Amino acid sequence: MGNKKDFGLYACGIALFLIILPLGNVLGFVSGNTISLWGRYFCFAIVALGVDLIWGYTGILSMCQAFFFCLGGYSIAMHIVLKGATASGANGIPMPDFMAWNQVETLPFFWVPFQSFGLSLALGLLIPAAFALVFGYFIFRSRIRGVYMAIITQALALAMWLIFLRNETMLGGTNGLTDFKTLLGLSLSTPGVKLGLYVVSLLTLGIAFWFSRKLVDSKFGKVLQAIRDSESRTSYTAYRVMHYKLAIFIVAALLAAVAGMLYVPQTGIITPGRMDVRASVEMVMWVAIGGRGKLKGAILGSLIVNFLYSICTSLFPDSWLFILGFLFVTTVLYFDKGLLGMLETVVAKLGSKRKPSPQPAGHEVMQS
Amino acid sequence: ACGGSGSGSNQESKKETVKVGILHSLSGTMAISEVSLKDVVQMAIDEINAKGGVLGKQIEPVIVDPASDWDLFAEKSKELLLDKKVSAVFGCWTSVSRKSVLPVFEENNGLLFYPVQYEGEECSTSVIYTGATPNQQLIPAAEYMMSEEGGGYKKFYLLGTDYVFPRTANKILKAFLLSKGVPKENIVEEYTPFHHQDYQTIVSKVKQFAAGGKACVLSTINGDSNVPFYKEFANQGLSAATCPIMAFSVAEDELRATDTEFLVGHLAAWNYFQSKESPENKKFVEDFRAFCKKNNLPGGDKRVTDDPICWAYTGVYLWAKAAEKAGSFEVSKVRPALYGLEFASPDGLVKMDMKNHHLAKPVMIGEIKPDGQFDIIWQSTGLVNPEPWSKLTSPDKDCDHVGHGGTYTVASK
Amino acid sequence: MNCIQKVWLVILLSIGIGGGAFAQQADSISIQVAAVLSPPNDTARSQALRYLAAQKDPATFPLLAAINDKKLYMLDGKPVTTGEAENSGGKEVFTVFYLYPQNKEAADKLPADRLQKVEISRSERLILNVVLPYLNLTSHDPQKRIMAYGQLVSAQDTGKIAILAKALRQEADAGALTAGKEVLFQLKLDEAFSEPEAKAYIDSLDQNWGENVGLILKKYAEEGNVVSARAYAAEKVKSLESLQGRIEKAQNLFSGISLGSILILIALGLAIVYGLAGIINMAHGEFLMIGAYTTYCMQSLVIDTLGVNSDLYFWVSIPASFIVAGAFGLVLERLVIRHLYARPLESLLATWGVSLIMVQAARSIFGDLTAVKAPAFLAGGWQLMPHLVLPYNRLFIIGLTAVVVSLTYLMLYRSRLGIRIRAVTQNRTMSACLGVETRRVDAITFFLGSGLAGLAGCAMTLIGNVVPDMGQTYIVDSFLVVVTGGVGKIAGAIVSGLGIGFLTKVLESFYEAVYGKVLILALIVVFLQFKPRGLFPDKGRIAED
Amino acid sequence: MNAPILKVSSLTSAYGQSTILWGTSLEVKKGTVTTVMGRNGVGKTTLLKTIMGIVPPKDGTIEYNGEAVTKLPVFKKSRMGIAYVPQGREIIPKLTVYENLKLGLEAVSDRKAKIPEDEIYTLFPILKDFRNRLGGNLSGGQQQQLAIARALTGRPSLLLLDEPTEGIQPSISQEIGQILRTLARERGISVLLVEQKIDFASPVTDYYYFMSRGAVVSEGSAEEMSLEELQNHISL
Amino acid sequence: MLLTVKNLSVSFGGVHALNLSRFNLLDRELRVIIGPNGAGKSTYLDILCGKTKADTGEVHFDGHSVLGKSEVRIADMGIGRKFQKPSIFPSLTVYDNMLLAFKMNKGIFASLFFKPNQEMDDRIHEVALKVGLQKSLGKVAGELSHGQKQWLEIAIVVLQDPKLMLIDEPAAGMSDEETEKTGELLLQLARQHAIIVIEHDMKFVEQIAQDLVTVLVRGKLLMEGTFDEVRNDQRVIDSYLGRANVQLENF
Ligand SMILES: Nc1ncnc2c1ncn2[C@@H]1O[C@H](COP(=O)(O)OP(=O)(O)OP(=O)(O)O)[C@@H](O)[C@H]1O
Ligand SMILES: Nc1ncnc2c1ncn2[C@@H]1O[C@H](COP(=O)(O)OP(=O)(O)OP(=O)(O)O)[C@@H](O)[C@H]1O
Ligand SMILES: NC(N)=O
Ligand SMILES: [Mg+2]
Ligand SMILES: [Mg+2]
Repeated sequence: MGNKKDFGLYACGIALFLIILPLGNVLGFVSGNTISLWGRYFCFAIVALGVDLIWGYTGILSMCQAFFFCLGGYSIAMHIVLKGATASGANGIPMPDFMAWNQVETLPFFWVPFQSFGLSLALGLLIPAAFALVFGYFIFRSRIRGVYMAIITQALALAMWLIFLRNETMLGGTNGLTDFKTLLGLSLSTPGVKLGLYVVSLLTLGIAFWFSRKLVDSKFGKVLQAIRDSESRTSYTAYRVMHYKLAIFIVAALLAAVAGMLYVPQTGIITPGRMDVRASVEMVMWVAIGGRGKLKGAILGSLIVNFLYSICTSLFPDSWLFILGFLFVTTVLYFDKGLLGMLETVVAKLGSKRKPSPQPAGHEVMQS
Repeated sequence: ACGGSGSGSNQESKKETVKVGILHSLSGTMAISEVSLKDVVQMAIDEINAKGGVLGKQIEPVIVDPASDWDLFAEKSKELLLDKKVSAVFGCWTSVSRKSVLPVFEENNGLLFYPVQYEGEECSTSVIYTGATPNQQLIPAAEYMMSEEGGGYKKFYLLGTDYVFPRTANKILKAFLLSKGVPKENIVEEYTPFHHQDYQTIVSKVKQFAAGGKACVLSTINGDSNVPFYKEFANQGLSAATCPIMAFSVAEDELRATDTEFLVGHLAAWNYFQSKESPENKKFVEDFRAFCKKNNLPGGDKRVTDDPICWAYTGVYLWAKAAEKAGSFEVSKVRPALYGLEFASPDGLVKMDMKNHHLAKPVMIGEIKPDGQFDIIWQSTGLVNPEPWSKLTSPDKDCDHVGHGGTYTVASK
Repeated sequence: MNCIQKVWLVILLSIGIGGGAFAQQADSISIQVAAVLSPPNDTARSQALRYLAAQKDPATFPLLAAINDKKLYMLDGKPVTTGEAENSGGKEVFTVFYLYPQNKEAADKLPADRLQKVEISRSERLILNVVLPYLNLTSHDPQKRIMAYGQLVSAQDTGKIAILAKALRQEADAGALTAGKEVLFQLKLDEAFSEPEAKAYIDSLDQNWGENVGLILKKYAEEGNVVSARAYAAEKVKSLESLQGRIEKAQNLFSGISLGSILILIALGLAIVYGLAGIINMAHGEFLMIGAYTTYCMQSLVIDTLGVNSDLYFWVSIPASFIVAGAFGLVLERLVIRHLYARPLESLLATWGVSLIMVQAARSIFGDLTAVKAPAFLAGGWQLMPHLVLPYNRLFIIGLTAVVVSLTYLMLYRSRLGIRIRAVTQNRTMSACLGVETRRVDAITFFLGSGLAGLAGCAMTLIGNVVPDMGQTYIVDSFLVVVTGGVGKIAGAIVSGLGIGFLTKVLESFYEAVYGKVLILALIVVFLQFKPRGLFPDKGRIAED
Repeated sequence: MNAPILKVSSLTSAYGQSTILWGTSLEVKKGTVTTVMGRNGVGKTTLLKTIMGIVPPKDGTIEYNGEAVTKLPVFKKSRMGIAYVPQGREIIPKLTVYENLKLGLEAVSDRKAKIPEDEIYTLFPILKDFRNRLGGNLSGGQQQQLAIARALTGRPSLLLLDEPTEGIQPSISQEIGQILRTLARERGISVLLVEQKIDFASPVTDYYYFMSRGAVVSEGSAEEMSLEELQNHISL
Repeated sequence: MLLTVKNLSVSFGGVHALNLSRFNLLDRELRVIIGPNGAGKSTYLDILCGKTKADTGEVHFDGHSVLGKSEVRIADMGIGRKFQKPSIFPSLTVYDNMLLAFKMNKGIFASLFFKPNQEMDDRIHEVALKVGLQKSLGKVAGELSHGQKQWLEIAIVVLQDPKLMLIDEPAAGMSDEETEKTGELLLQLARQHAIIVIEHDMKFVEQIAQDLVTVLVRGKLLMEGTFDEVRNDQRVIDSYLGRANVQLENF
């Protein structure tokens, strides 16, 4: 790995996102909306890191990351909504408006802990982690893998989505939760808070990246790749595959949950639409487009795809699907290592005058 | 296929423009209904521009696609208000999408013209509701079904898509039916998710329910679930004769290319039907066809108008008239100028309420004909005033932006 | 001779007397009819209408109904009304019905300009309010007649039984006859005052087995006039209910099979492309959509362009949707998939992109809504027994599925082509080394898989929408079917398709649709716990990674 | 003089960037067994793959029966009569033994051709008993037998064998040796054998090539080679 | 006794693949199993390492029952396996393949905080040299030739340092010289480990069979004896070695 090249990439990223954009915002030539948008893309990038860890490195195609994302998101959203609640329940605890409309008399028990910010934060991490632990335990214990894994997680996401859609679950149904006012006493609509959330998201992304980097560079990361290559060989070499899978599943769920928590106050709404089957598939797409099995690729992919999604739905409202579709197809056909791979190829080509690259690119031709 | 057709007729491009946003899903589940609204808003803008624009400025539409994704609705509305700095936004169909953009509009002092019938219980400063409130659609329809003329139905199956509008609508309907002495066991409520396709089980439940006779369905099914629902209804041998469906979200546009054979005789309640006979309406329908044909929109001159299309169109004119009246595009000036504003819509003269951001308009009930049009079988006498807070479920609340700044609690007697 | 026939005879005899009464008035009625059609003076029409309304002669009902519907016309001096409009040679023509003295359909269909409209004022129409409940008794539409019979129950008119009976004598439609008889028996039962009489009517109601019989008898069991017959009614109610329960079970079973066969039909193509070729084709649903749009295009082509108004289009659509969707699949394979056989995961991405493009393309070309007319031969259902109707379209889908599954099975497991397909998908290079032209086999495989999806799309037009993103609706479900069946296992797909379809329906009848679905998903998760490789897993060494 | 059925001239081939064969040349004469020997990783398998067309040659030519077949797609070569028994067997795992054999018929242009069952089952009786078992479930040696049988089903005129006796029990491996001799001497089928075991190679071979690092370093006919010489060549 | 097996049987869809009445192995014994193709040799090793579940029988290793345990548990107990068809980590480098195999604490946290040390590195290089992969340490394992993969897999098992090594056809695809080298390596390993080797190459078997040779035929134990006993047994010659034992004559 060319460390110099990496350094350049990091430097560009930091300069652009940590200095130019925030400064531009403070000086007024970058709108608050742009800041919020990028803040949200960073959240997506955090999820993408998780997806890359579990799919790119471990080879487990999990199609329920969006669900974990929403678990995190909902817990913060519930807290914010409770803080902004005007109606009041029979037991005197404030109650979100939508419950009042639905003739709910008292705040449901599972809403109660979300009055406290600390508890919300804790639950926002604990619930997804517990979910991943229990669900993962059963899946991995019975050695479900490959497509079976993909479909079973998709089934989970689908079932959860259906449940969240229901009004009876007291989570706002299809509408989800919206109308957020304050977080920790700070008004979410002020530019300062928006910028703050942006910076927090960026820093969290940085930390998540650093953490993931450490993870995959450690022997733990190699075991993950070994599992991807040959699960049985990994077992025969005395690694408890299930523990590793479970651990990385939980890590990925936590990353998704953290991202969800940061996403919600910046977006102002969370609905079950964020966790439907499409949402999870799209998360996998980001990683694949950016370059599977490379952490930078995951970040790059999620930022670029979401950025394109935003601008295309505005610039080409009638044809953005064509554009995005063609992007996907061509990336896959011509840049088989994702955008990052493409970038590296270009860089390598430019630098090849100095030293020829000995990297073999072939793959197993015969395989049974 | 039709990008930029709105500005196509903008001859003097140098002229100053005023931007408005169009926020309708052009893809995803709701595109089926919302694309036509985008089209008609563009048509209204073209018409106004051709007549010289508003306050001497040409209107420049900014079209975005929120893709039936509620988060994206919020994001796009932010973009329209903050980055594009539009003076007004015409958009949304489902109440979910409206609720998701509501905080954005309120926070950033935007103005949203919302053209679809909805469940009420809302009274936002930032929204002009040109669609019907429950008392302008739901209640008259239920009343009609119970009347001798309407068939004297005694059992009601409330079937809807699972989201705010149907939930709230059914809450109100239930309250109304109970107040009219319909026993509890004669009312059934059921919901299906968006995009639900398989109605076998539900229809057989309806069939059992209807076995006693004198039963009807009040449907708030939205979007593309309707066709399979009606198809299954006919398949299992139910018909308008044995158990009619009164729909609140099925209009001509949804029936446009549908095989209407199995829909004939079922009912819908709206404030406008394309079949309304009046010269203004005739012109409106023809204009819309011509517009779609000219711009090569799918369907071309086979396109039809319907209630939301009519009110989306009306919304643009209301905004333009109010801006002229206020002499400004500023939201704080346009908003009060809207109060009491009258407009000769394709549906006849309609009038903005003096204080609650809604529109007074006629109510009609139509029977589906084989050609996908409606036979108007009942019509209210005169305009019905909007009641955003239903008297049945929220007797203590009312909406007044002049005297109370929005929703307020009525002093109880 | 059973009870129902006895009662029927009695009633018909009694009608003979009533009928005679009508006959005496026939002359004066035709005079009044003439007065309505061409009134000598301003008040004459009102008077005539008032007279006719008072007489309540069923023979005049068609005429009066036409007046009420504002659809009374004159054709060569005879009163007529119009039925359905129809397009013939670019011109709109109507079915025409003569109204009086006889109610019958005219031989020719005529354009509107051949008819003269008879304008009748609103106030004149309001005179007919008293006979309103009866007017539809003679409608051409059996549905309207059924409605009319139903409305008679609550009509406050002593003469209604006679009128009803007279109308029923002409009733030709079986469903309407049942509905009408039910009303008749109900009214008679209400009038009955002796126990044997009441019981006879209860029997008649029971045997006639109309829609509302349960309710009627239940009510009678509680508050019937003849107290001693109440218990008898209650008994009948009980046996009816248990019968109803069984019918419901049968209906559920059928629904399950029918949903299952739809899932199988979709999953079959998926199983071939995914299970055999290893390509995760996210655009599979879009081939379904192509099949549906092909059917739509065929309909437009055959009916609108060629002007052949028959079910022909549907028969053409079946092969056409297979071929068109297959051809698109072929193009996709040539352009995209071919480069991805060594990288199946990437195929997921590329086909996702393709699916976006295809959905948007459909939207741009067709707009958001189109629908296919159900062919006439599939309208209605097979009445297995009263109250148990199996819709023809569902039966057709079940049949189609059975045929397609068998053919696919034979092709895959009993032919050289099948061996080639399976060999290539398992080991492309080695197959080539053995002389298999892999490119062609790949193309054929994709053609078949996509074509099957197209066929499913054609079938789907019978029950659902034709919208650009229709493919997404069933795709997750059919993935579930493929996976629970065991990837690449046709038998697995069949069993799991039927299983999932059936369970869905059973659970839906206990819970709301959504919870039924959630339960199904939960069951699948649990199922995979025990069978992590599906229903029919590969056994032994080949199962290893 | 016996014309070569296969003539490979200065063949170069590579996996992506890394070149494995550096201008290899060799000949197989009709009705002879030609053996290629060499240590692990010198490129023997790559040579066969390149001849077959699985790995596209970067340079050099391949002639078969006097025709240039360098650029021909794999399946065409197979249909011209070149059969390949790869290292690692490459049985189609989810086809039955019989179906695997049937697949061998793909190389025969006569569509009505049948599997020469008698012949094959006398050579490998186990395949008859296991006709309906899935190929992937066979034991390693059984799979190797199947792979050879499958190649013979296609009635080839040139057999490319990559370590055919790997994992096969001694008695059968002897028989395979005899079969190869019979095929070459009596039926005129030519064989290009890649083998590392001298015991197996020496009784059947007519001509040797020795490879090292992707190139032929020496060659010679069987008569000229003593056992010691052979061993010396290989350990080069 | 390190390993004792009683009445072990397994069948696949009605076919008895293995029906082993008894099998005992001492600590540090090198046992060769031979037998015709399909005799059940690989299946036997599959059961020992937990890959295949036995239908009935008893297997005790180092005092613990093996049957019913998962692959990891068995690996933990000290059984290492080399398969007939090479099984390695194709996308990792040869070095990483070896590093992962290295005997150490293999728990999650141990892996997370693992720091490579010189000792390990030396040992890996030492083994690499033995298996002739010293030049390929940086290569991605998937790109090795068939024979090299075999070597790598042997290296993996060696570094795992198990009490019992199960080695399935190590000489397949190797030249005579390399086969001999393998034999030497196995003999050397046998000083510290118990080893079960399956092989068809009789020259190789002769080289390494210092102790007993077990012959399996159609899943059953045919005989157990020294190499000479086995090679001269008529049943073995009939069912396995063939009429003229060319391999041995040439030797
Ligand atoms: N798919 C591949 N990608 C890159 N390099 C490869 C690939 N396959 C083989 N190689 C390399 O090519 C060289 C030759 O491999 P090949 O398989 O031809 O050797 P071989 O002579 O058949 O060896 P063996 O006797 O072990 O089978 C080896 O160094 C190997 O590492
Ligand atoms: N899943 C299965 N289904 C059917 N038969 C099987 C299955 N697995 C193994 N067998 C059979 O069991 C027998 C034992 O196989 P095994 O692989 O143990 O043989 P082996 O002694 O290792 O042979 P070789 O020397 O050829 O490697 C073989 O006849 C094989 O065909
Ligand atoms: N307001 C509606 N129809 O959602
Ligand atoms: Mg080789
Ligand atoms: Mg074996």
